[in-house]
Amino acid sequence: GAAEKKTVAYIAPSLDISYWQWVGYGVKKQAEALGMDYVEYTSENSPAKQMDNARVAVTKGVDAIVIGPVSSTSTPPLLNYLQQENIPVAFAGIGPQPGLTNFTSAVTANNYETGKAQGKFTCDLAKERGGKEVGMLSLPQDRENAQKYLKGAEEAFAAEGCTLAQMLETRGLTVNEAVTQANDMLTAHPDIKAIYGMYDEAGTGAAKVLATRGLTGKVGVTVADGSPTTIGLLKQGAIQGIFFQEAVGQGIDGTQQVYNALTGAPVTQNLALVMPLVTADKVESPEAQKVIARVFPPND
Amino acid sequence: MTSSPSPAVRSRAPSLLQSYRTEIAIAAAIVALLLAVGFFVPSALSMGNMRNIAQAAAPLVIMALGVFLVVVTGGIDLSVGSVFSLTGMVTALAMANGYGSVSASLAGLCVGLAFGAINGFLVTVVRLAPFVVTLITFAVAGSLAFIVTNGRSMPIADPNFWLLNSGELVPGLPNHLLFCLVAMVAIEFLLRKVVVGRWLYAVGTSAGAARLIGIPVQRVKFSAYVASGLLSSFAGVMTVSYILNAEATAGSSLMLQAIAAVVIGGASLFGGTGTAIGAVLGALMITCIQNGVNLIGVNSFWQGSVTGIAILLAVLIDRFGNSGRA
Amino acid sequence: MTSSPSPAVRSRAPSLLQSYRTEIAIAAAIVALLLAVGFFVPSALSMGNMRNIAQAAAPLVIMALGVFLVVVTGGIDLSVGSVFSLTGMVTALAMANGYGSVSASLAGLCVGLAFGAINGFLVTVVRLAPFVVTLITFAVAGSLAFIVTNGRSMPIADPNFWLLNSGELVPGLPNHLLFCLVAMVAIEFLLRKVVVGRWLYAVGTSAGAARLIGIPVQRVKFSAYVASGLLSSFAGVMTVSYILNAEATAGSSLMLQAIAAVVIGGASLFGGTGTAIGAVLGALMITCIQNGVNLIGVNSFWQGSVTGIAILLAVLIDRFGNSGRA
Amino acid sequence: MTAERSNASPLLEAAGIEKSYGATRVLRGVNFRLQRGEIHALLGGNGAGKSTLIRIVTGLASADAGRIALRSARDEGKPPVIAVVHQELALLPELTVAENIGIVHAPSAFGLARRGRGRAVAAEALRLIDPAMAERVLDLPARRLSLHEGQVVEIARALSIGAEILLLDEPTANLTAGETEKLFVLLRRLAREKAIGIVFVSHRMKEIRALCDTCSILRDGRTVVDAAPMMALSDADIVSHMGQPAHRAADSRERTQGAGDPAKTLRLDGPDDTSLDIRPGTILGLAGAPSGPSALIAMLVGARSASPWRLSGEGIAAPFRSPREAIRAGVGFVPGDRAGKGILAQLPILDNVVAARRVRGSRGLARAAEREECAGLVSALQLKAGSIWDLPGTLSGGNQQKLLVARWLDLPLRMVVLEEPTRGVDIGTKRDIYALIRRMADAGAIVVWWSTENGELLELCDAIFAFDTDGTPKGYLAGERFDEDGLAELTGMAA
Ligand SMILES: Nc1ncnc2c1ncn2[C@@H]1O[C@H](COP(=O)(O)OP(=O)(O)OP(=O)(O)O)[C@@H](O)[C@H]1O
Ligand SMILES: Nc1ncnc2c1ncn2[C@@H]1O[C@H](COP(=O)(O)OP(=O)(O)OP(=O)(O)O)[C@@H](O)[C@H]1O
Ligand SMILES: [Mg+2]
Ligand SMILES: [Mg+2]
Repeated sequence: GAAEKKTVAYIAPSLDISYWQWVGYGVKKQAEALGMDYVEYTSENSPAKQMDNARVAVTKGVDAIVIGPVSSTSTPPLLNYLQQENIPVAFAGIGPQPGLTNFTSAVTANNYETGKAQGKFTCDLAKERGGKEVGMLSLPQDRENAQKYLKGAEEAFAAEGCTLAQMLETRGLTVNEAVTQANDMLTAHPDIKAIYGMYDEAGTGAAKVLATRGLTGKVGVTVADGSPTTIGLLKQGAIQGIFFQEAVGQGIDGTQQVYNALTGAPVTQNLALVMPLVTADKVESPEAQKVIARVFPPND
Repeated sequence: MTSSPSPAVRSRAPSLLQSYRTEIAIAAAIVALLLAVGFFVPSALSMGNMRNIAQAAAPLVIMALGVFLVVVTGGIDLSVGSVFSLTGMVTALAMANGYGSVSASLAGLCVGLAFGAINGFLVTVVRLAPFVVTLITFAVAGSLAFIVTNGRSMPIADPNFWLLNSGELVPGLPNHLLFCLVAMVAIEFLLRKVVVGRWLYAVGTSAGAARLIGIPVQRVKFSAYVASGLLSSFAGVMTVSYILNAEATAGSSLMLQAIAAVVIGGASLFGGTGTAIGAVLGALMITCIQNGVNLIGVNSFWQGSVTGIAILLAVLIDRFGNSGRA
Repeated sequence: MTSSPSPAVRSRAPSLLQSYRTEIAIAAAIVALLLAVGFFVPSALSMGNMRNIAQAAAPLVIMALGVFLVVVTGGIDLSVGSVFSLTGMVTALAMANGYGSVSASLAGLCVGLAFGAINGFLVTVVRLAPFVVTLITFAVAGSLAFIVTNGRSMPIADPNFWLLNSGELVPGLPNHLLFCLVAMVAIEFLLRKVVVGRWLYAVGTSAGAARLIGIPVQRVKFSAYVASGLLSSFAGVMTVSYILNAEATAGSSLMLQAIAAVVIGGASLFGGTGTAIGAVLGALMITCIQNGVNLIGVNSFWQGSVTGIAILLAVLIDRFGNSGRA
Repeated sequence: MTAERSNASPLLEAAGIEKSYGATRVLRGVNFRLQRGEIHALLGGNGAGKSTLIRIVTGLASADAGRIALRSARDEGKPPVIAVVHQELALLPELTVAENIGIVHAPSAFGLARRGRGRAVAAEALRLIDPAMAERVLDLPARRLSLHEGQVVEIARALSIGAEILLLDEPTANLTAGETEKLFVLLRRLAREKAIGIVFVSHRMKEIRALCDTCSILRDGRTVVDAAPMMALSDADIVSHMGQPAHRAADSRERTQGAGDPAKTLRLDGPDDTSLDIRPGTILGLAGAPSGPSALIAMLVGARSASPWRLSGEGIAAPFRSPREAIRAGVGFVPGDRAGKGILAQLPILDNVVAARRVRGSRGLARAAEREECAGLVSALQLKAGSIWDLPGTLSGGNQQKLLVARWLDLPLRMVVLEEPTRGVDIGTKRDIYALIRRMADAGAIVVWWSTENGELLELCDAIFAFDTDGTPKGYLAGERFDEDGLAELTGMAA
């Protein structure tokens, strides 16, 4: 009956990355707010596992799904299956394959535009510091968001007259790896004046290396996503700017959209969230705090 | 020949119950697990969920069989997950370039053939340690999976390709199940009834003694690596036919799972022991644990712990339910 | 034993060159690699880069030494990466809860002690296969690393904690290097000159024979697992002291790397062979390859292939530069 | 003297020992007593339970029932130190010989491994048996030792401990006559001067007579003779107590130069212009210390292709590059190192026995008929096992040896190469194996048979090729020139 409690499932591509945990937090919070139950699955970056998770969710009788897919191209059979089972799906973080329409909503960040904005900001930092070489610590380039960030950033560098001296990727997305990468990058290219960090751990690692080398502030660091650690570094001046991605917000909005679909309320199929830049001087401002509340869970 | 009558040595084959004690213990553990999950989530015992498990287990089963063939000879194959991914990419790429699904699948299988042969060559001719050799091909195949499409994942357009996985050559039996059954039965038959199969065990139990009785040790080992490569490629093709999408990271968690399946199934990494059925059951057990964890809705942070404890319980059932091996 | 006075025994200890042939070959391969990278990127040979390599290699070196102790007995330890991560989390969490850096570090080391003891117990008392046991603890410790802080990464506030890694107890020698040197020398000494060290080899080369001549096989194995747990914990503490931040996934790539280091360093996974110095060189080689790949700026998709080929070349140098083992 | 000893409390006393493995009752009430200063023969057929008893005494296996009392005569209240030579070698393959011996002298787990001292102890102990070998092998890893050298090392290790009880489970099975003699001198001295109690297991009646004072006999897990003086028992008594068929004189057989087809004669060329033609049907004995024969055998069976020897003849073009080629050409091989190179420990008896037939016959399938084939072969050798599906590890040492011989029985072979095929085989079955060897020769195979027991070679061979202790070929004795002294002189060892 109508009183029966609905369940929303969150399928993450992998849950060992904090970003996807925070999306999950948003889904969970919003589900609670809407009176729904919450379950979560992880796909371990395997499209087969992702499909299995969808089927298990159906077996378990969930009513709606919020998914961060392994990749856009992995979505068609999944969407076909869920459509057949009549289950609303919202995407968070990564959208479905372009051209598909059989989904409820896609709540994503505009990675290309962010890449462009962050690229310009990074280049400006380099120029302020008397150089035009920039380095990049990237997400694995097999990810679509990484490819879009890079494309935007490269265009910005070209437009602003900076050169990308080196781009290095990490697989594990740990600070430790990023430290090694940043060390190696600065050894190979000592003229780099600003570092573009594509995710939090990259920025943290770069800041760490600069501190060790006594270069804090002399080489600029920008980072995308945002986390308590990078906000701390921002306040200390070890990082010059963060482009926040609203992980929690994506979970909240995605959940709201599937809830709307279940209750017959209107839905928005494409929600591309902007990623606002916050610098050290603005981090305590009310607007920034409002953004940050939609980035990661409060420390409770 | 002598006056004292010698007591006859029995030649009757041991009963299936005796030969497959470990396997029966694992099967019992799986059933116990399913019932336990079913207690919390009744739909776990539904036909639909059995289909889920079968679908999820199929590629792992095929790969575990391949890894088992190598492990029986005392080797190891770390490259299977990467070969699985690369096969998917090659197959999807071939189709994207206009090849039909049959020739694309064959191209995919060539990946396994090639990497199996390279592994076998480096182990048997160059005489490098299997761990090092397959670690190298693990890295190389994993990297090639990105290189071939420059990191892009590849959707598959051929509308009939899914039939390879989910069609029914035998009515009522989806193909992925059919393939698993055929592979298991064929390999178990090979290992028990075909001389080459007995040679695989002989090589694993003592390569030196095997050589002296005329067993072509290096050729036997080589074949095991090729078979393992081929089977992981087959699993790769089967999976893209299900997902209709190829991803460079698709197999990254499968290597450890396949080896774990083999070892949980009773094989020793020192070679010479285990059965194909055991490897299959090991793969099933891993899949069932994951399925159960998901159905019960275990918090994802806890999943590792719960999975670990479940495996521990399963091997303890085997260890103590099976006094003969104590 | 006999009355006849025994004439002096001619002591023909093999020269260092003979005892450490494999190690010398690996060292040569590392030097060749560095020079090759330096040819493209001169700064690869700078002091600064040597410091980078040392810093990056340190935790892997410590872990590889621990894994080596287990491998020498014929076992394997898959749990080291997870123990490394969990240790970091526990240490950081303890500090966040007001404990001093010393007691927090000790709490971290207790993680290794506990998991080492659990591994040892399950292997020696319950007699489960080392691969299965440490796969289970790998899963459990990895999951606990998320559970203890609910998945959050933990920054470390203590302003002096970095001294553990980068301070200089011996002037001019950063502590992480000091620890690596001390651990290597101590373990090599243990293995060559102390009775238990010889027992470790004895157990690995033939557990049956070792038992027959009265070596406490199970206790020796148990100690190896505990040592491995402790050393990975130590590596974990050392790393958080450098990074000043603990993450649940920090060690995820380290397990395979540590085992690879040991095997590249000349140890056999069947036990009984290898040296601590070899394991250290194996870890150095892996780090140098990664460093070289980064410095040259190899496209990340190609990194796996380049790394694989580099390892292959290194083991081929060992294999053919070292006719004695052929 | 005897009376005095039996009054003293024994060093070792076992009473009512029982032991079962699954359904197999291995020991069903064994009594055994060992006095100080005595050399006590522990006898019994293959599978009677001798090794099991020794494992129980040393605590490697636990008895299901019964009582064991150990009393030191040197130090009341403390158990005596026991040293054992197990039937299968217990060497640590990757450790050096010096370490293999030194390691049992380790002070404590965290003491320093004093290699210098360990090495000196090892050298001294080895010299007691074989001074020449001591220098050569001390720093070799044990895996590089021949079986024979390994056995010497094991014995040296046991002797070096300074134990009060010595348990020797077929220690002489891999030794040459010369070394055996040296060992015996040593054992007698230890028993006499240090009042050590020694348990000696062997299937060689001559040795037992030469060495032992007292004798206990096991039969199917029961003590049938309990500490009888050796003098009181005749050979025939012993054999009959063991439950073995009475000794039959070997059927007299004319020594021939081979009865088979002369066209199939094989020619053997070796160092120092040695060369001999061997007609099919010849039993060619190889006598002497192992180093000489092993090089020849390695070539014959394709185990090593670099060799000073060369085989030629119809159908044999080039040196065998692998054992597989040799087997394909019709050469069978029973290796001496049964644990290391013979047995496939994790495969059932069935696969072990039919392995060579599968290769010879290019069989594709493991057929059901193989079971009957296997059962027939193992019963022809009186092999004691529950079922052909048992693992070889559950067999007694002598039965494992029979399993290796069974591999080649009744196969049409051109040549069969045997390394000590009767090693550890009990007295009754030994004669059966002799008969089988003859049967192989009569069927037209050339039998090349290396043995350290010159006696059995003299009895059975058509010709004997002797090597001295350095491994150099020393000469060829055709049938008419057979005599023990001549052979002893050639091989440089007492018969
Ligand atoms: N682990 C085991 N499992 C089953 N049976 C066993 C096991 N060990 C020994 N046996 C059986 O116990 C019996 C006695 O074996 P044991 O080795 O004591 O004989 P033995 O007197 O030393 O013979 P041999 O002269 O051949 O060395 C044999 O029949 C053997 O098959
Ligand atoms: N690996 C080895 N193989 C063979 N000989 C060795 C080896 N290592 C050391 N030796 C030799 O053994 C001798 C003694 O070595 P070591 O110093 O380790 O023994 P130690 O503890 O001094 O013993 P002790 O004081 O009782 O003589 C030296 O002459 C040394 O060259
Ligand atoms: Mg015996
Ligand atoms: Mg000294």
